[in-house]
Amino acid sequence: MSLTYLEAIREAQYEALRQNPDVFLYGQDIGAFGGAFKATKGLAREFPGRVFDSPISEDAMVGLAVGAAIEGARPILEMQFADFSSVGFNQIVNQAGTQYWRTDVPCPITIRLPSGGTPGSGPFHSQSMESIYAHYPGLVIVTPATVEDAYWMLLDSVELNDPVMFCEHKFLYYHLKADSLGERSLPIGKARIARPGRHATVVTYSAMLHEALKSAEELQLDGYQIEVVDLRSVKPMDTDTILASVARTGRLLAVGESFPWGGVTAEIVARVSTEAFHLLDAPPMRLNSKDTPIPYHPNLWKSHRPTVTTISDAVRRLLRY
Amino acid sequence: MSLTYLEAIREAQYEALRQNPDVFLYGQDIGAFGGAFKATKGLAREFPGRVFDSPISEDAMVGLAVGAAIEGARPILEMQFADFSSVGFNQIVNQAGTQYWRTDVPCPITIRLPSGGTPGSGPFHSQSMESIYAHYPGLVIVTPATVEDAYWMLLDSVELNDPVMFCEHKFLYYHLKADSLGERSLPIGKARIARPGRHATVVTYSAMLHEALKSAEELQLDGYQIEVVDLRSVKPMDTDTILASVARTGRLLAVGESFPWGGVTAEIVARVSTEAFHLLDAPPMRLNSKDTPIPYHPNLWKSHRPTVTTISDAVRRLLRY
Amino acid sequence: MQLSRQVEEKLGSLYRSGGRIVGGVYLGKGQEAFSAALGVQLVEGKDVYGPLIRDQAGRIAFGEPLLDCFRTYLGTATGPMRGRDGNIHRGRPKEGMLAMISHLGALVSVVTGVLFARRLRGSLGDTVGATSIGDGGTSTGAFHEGMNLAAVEKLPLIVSVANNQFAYSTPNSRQFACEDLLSRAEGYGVQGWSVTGTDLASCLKGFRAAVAAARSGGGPQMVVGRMLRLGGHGEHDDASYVPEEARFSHLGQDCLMVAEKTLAARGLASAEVVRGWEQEGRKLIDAAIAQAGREPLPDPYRERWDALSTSHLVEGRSE
Amino acid sequence: MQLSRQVEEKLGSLYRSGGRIVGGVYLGKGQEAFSAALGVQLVEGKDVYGPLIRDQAGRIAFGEPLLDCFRTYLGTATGPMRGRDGNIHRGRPKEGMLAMISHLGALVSVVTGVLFARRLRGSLGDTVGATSIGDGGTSTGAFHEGMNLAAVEKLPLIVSVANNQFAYSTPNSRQFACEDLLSRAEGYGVQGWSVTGTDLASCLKGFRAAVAAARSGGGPQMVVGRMLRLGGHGEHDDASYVPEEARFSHLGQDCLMVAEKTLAARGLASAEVVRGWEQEGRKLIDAAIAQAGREPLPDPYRERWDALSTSHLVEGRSE
Ligand SMILES: Cc1ncc(C[n+]2csc(CCOP(=O)(O)OP(=O)(O)O)c2C)c(N)n1
Ligand SMILES: Cc1ncc(C[n+]2csc(CCOP(=O)(O)OP(=O)(O)O)c2C)c(N)n1
Ligand SMILES: [Mg+2]
Ligand SMILES: [Mg+2]
Repeated sequence: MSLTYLEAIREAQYEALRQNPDVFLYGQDIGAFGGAFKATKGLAREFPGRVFDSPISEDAMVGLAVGAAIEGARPILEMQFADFSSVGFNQIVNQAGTQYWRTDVPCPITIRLPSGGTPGSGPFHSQSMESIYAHYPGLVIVTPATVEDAYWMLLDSVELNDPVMFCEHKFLYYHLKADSLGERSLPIGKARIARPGRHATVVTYSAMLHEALKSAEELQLDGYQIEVVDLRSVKPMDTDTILASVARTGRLLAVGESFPWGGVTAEIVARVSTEAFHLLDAPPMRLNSKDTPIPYHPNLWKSHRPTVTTISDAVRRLLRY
Repeated sequence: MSLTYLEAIREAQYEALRQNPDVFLYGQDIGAFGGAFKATKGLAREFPGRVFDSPISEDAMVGLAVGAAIEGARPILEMQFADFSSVGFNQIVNQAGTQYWRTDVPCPITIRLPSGGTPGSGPFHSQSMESIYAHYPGLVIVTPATVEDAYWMLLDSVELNDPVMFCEHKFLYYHLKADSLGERSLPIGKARIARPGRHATVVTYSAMLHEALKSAEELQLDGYQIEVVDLRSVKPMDTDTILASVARTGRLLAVGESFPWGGVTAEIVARVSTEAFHLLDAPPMRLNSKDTPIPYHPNLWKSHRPTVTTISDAVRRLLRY
Repeated sequence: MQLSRQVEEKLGSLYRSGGRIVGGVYLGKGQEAFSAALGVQLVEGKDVYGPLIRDQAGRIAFGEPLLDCFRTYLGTATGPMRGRDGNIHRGRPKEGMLAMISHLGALVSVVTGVLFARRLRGSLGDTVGATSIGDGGTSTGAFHEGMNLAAVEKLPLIVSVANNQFAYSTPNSRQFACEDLLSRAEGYGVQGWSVTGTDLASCLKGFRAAVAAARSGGGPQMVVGRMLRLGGHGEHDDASYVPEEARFSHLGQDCLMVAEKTLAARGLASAEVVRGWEQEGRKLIDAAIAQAGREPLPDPYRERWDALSTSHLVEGRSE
Repeated sequence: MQLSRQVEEKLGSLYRSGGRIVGGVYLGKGQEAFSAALGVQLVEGKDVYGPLIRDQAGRIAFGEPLLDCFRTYLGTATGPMRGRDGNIHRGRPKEGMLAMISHLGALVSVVTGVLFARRLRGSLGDTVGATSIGDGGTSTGAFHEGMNLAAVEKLPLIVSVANNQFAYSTPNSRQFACEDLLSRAEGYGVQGWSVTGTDLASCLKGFRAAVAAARSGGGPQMVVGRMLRLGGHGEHDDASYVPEEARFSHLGQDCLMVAEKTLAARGLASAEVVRGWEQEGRKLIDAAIAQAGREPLPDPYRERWDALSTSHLVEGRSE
């Protein structure tokens, strides 16, 4: 059996629906059609009355999910693209994010955000919004980079009694495959050493993990052993695992696909610098996309986001220090 | 003549309307009523047909402003509270923020965001959203901390050919006074040394500047000279001025009132750590609000945000290092 | 509704005398008939209610204890919001009373969601959900999306639209261009009802019919009433922008006086009886304030500073 | 509209043959009559037009050169979007053609804003602004807020609502609960017009009247047409979810064939004449593709990576 990242997401939703009658799916075109990416393919048939086609109303979709969660249901929402969650932003950060804190009633909803860039998708079908949602209190931000994590972390998200923004990367949907889903392993909140090393640490997540791993392989040829940390969830961010890695290597590069101002890489660098300054043998570094909207033409897009090449360049600079 | 921060904002709008017939004001209750905070008091009378009461439609308000800007007008929007801009989020980041980059047509709009906490205002009338908007490309984020800056930077914002999020702090509205508006001084994009010192640098902005200045005075009694940098705009962020200060003091504390994950303080610490690691004699530090919504009761609110006390404590730890 | 008026007058005077009330005070004076008429149709412990800022009367009619009100306004740690959120935002979602956020329109879809989950779980029965909106709130995208979604899902939602002619200072003429907000009902495919907002009898009749229609599977109902806010937007506001004509028009009538007159005229309750109710109300109010006044305020050192229910995911917890 | 069909068939075949087209292809087949009927009422260089995803026909009718189209689909650096944004998003705001973002409904208020600024500056005259929305797009809060705002401001906005029965795969029944979207016009206080979306004559008549009403101070106009999308949502989609009945109903008629028949029947243009137009169209298309095909693609090293027009505020510029 071989499973793609996208299929894993579909399987996890199947499992969640099977295990718990309180789970339901709500989203645009996710019913008989199976979703814009087919992440819910067949589920409407297999679970009649539990998979719903939504009007194009992201604000109300989130509101509905919050109301349903208050009543004890566990909705999984699909945004057709992460970018469209911008019109549900208010309900996400102010309604879902504050519900438990204000009323003591948990708000177990999972919002799936098909995230990240792919060639030819342009400024409004390519965004990574994890940094936006992580800034607000009350939300858990999950960013799986592997097929196994896509599966298990989605199941974990649905079981969590808090709102989860599940940032699944579209670039991994079809390319990334695994032979099996393995065992339930690390819980949400724990990072993973994706590749051990000792000369430098690259902390990253989601699709950029694979660029970082390729870069580490490339650098291996030059005799460098690069440790790669996969954050898995950017909030909570597993500072302990990051610090332990930096303690081993003394060098840090944070890589993210999102916009450069603030966000995940700033948070990583800030945490390491404030909490483990003395562990650093060289100034920490960060790498993000450029500070413009995400370009539509692949020529531009390839230069807009970090790639194996720019990551390797950065690590080399880091090592030279 | 003595002028409050709020009056300076009113005066700047008066001047902008007077100087340029393309300027108009649009917002809820800003006409005859003069706005929830009276920031537009009298302007509807003084400039007939140029100050408009808006329906409660933040999304459409921003859309209207973008359309008007495309046509050559220079709208100033008032959000009744920064918090309500969350429902205009999409039009701000995706419509206004991308307009110039996509079409080569500038988008000169100024969105006034009455920001920040005041006692008894609670989770939805207290937010500071500068970090949210700064993350997205295409927006300028201005955060005045003084009466003079409130005035001159608002005028500068209206003259700028790009969308500006003008984050004015409600806590300063009535308390903060100046005898005169002075001369047009620093342009947007330049930080200011609000207080020179040599033992440590505190980088901050908006209302927190005043907490930091009080803390610096307190610490002066103990013989410490704390340099305080007022960012003035958080995007662009004047890295040069920050680094020059850290070069003098060797110690950095970044203070912001916003939520702790990501945001301005992470960006400050990340920039200093990556670009001037060797200047630091001690690990950099940051101080933010707590990671919950902003509490309504003053007892809780006072503990939620940084204060003179927590800033002084942090600086003392920084100095002890 | 009379108790509501008394409660609100107390809140207003506490606010003006300063010191004891935490946060702002937004009252429903002049809208009690409209608000209470909905509240009394709902069954506490069964139906769902998402009151808005001018629904003190609806809250009382629904069964919210006065103590919840005063505990919140006085900011005690014992109130339903525990000092975290204030006053008109209070609620007890698990008991069917939702806790609004400030963003207007946002509650419509949340009430819809509660009903949706009930239907999914087979526990809907003949329960209904209700919430309110003002003339200004109808201009929000959230209101539109919520109404439309409820209609598509054909859920038993009652939305009461209180057109009090102003949104803060903004008159209807700058808020919408249709003749009557009722005309929006058809566009959503929901049933619309028009009532005289200042007349309790008319309000009761309208809401009774609307709630009955919703209970019996008629889908969402929109009830529109017109009246005037008999006060400022909040107690800080003198409402000087409300023109005299409006005040002296039929919209400016005080629903409480109208109701009292009707009661007297129909021989249902004399002025004396009403004064008796008033005295009883005063006692209840005084008792609730006295009780709340003795209770502890929130303490930042005892506060659990976390926004997640999953404690081990709260960052910085161990520090 | 015929040229539009030919352009789109070319785009479809280029897409399917792979390689040359950058990004997705979303076509307006079956909606040409409705789209073009609006476009021809607008005066280029005077009116404002904010086309949506199925408005190739309207774009041509408005006067957009074919080169703009093919340059964008082929992603050249010479097109109006310079490789930064794609295909159906293209526009030239300074020439009165707005460049949509993907978020549905968001353009309504932008077109309104252009008109608002014109009135403010005294340059409105009898110009109008127009934009489109689909049945699905009417469910967005942005659409609602934009419509309502335009109505309050009483601006000459024409909104064409193309109810093609589906939003991607979602049928009307899961999108709204009213009988006819036209019924929303009254709720906004705008004038509503119903046309037969598959019949060019009906579309022309309706839009002519609506645009005239807007030009002469009648405020916003909403024109609703019903038809079927004669293809998938995008060229990647086979639209297998569209039931046979719909395809064979009057909604499934091809507006192009209907128009051709009418032209022939009325003796306005024989089949031969139409074939002649077709040939001419083919030439224009081939020329535009040939031209665009020779032009340079965007080069990341020559790209100015900045999102602000104020260069000195672009961060990292000096580095
Ligand atoms: C989205 C949003 N924008 C702005 C506000 C600020 N605000 C609070 S109440 C109010 C007026 C509400 O008017 P209306 O809906 O008519 O209700 P009323 O106060 O008349 O009962 C405004 C503008 C808000 N709460 N939410
Ligand atoms: C706010 C928002 N949510 C989701 C989408 C994704 N999306 C693009 S087109 C489309 C369907 C649009 O349907 P309709 O408005 O009926 O137009 P049609 O495609 O039928 O012409 C959807 C859901 C979007 N563009 N914007
Ligand atoms: Mg009102
Ligand atoms: Mg459609």
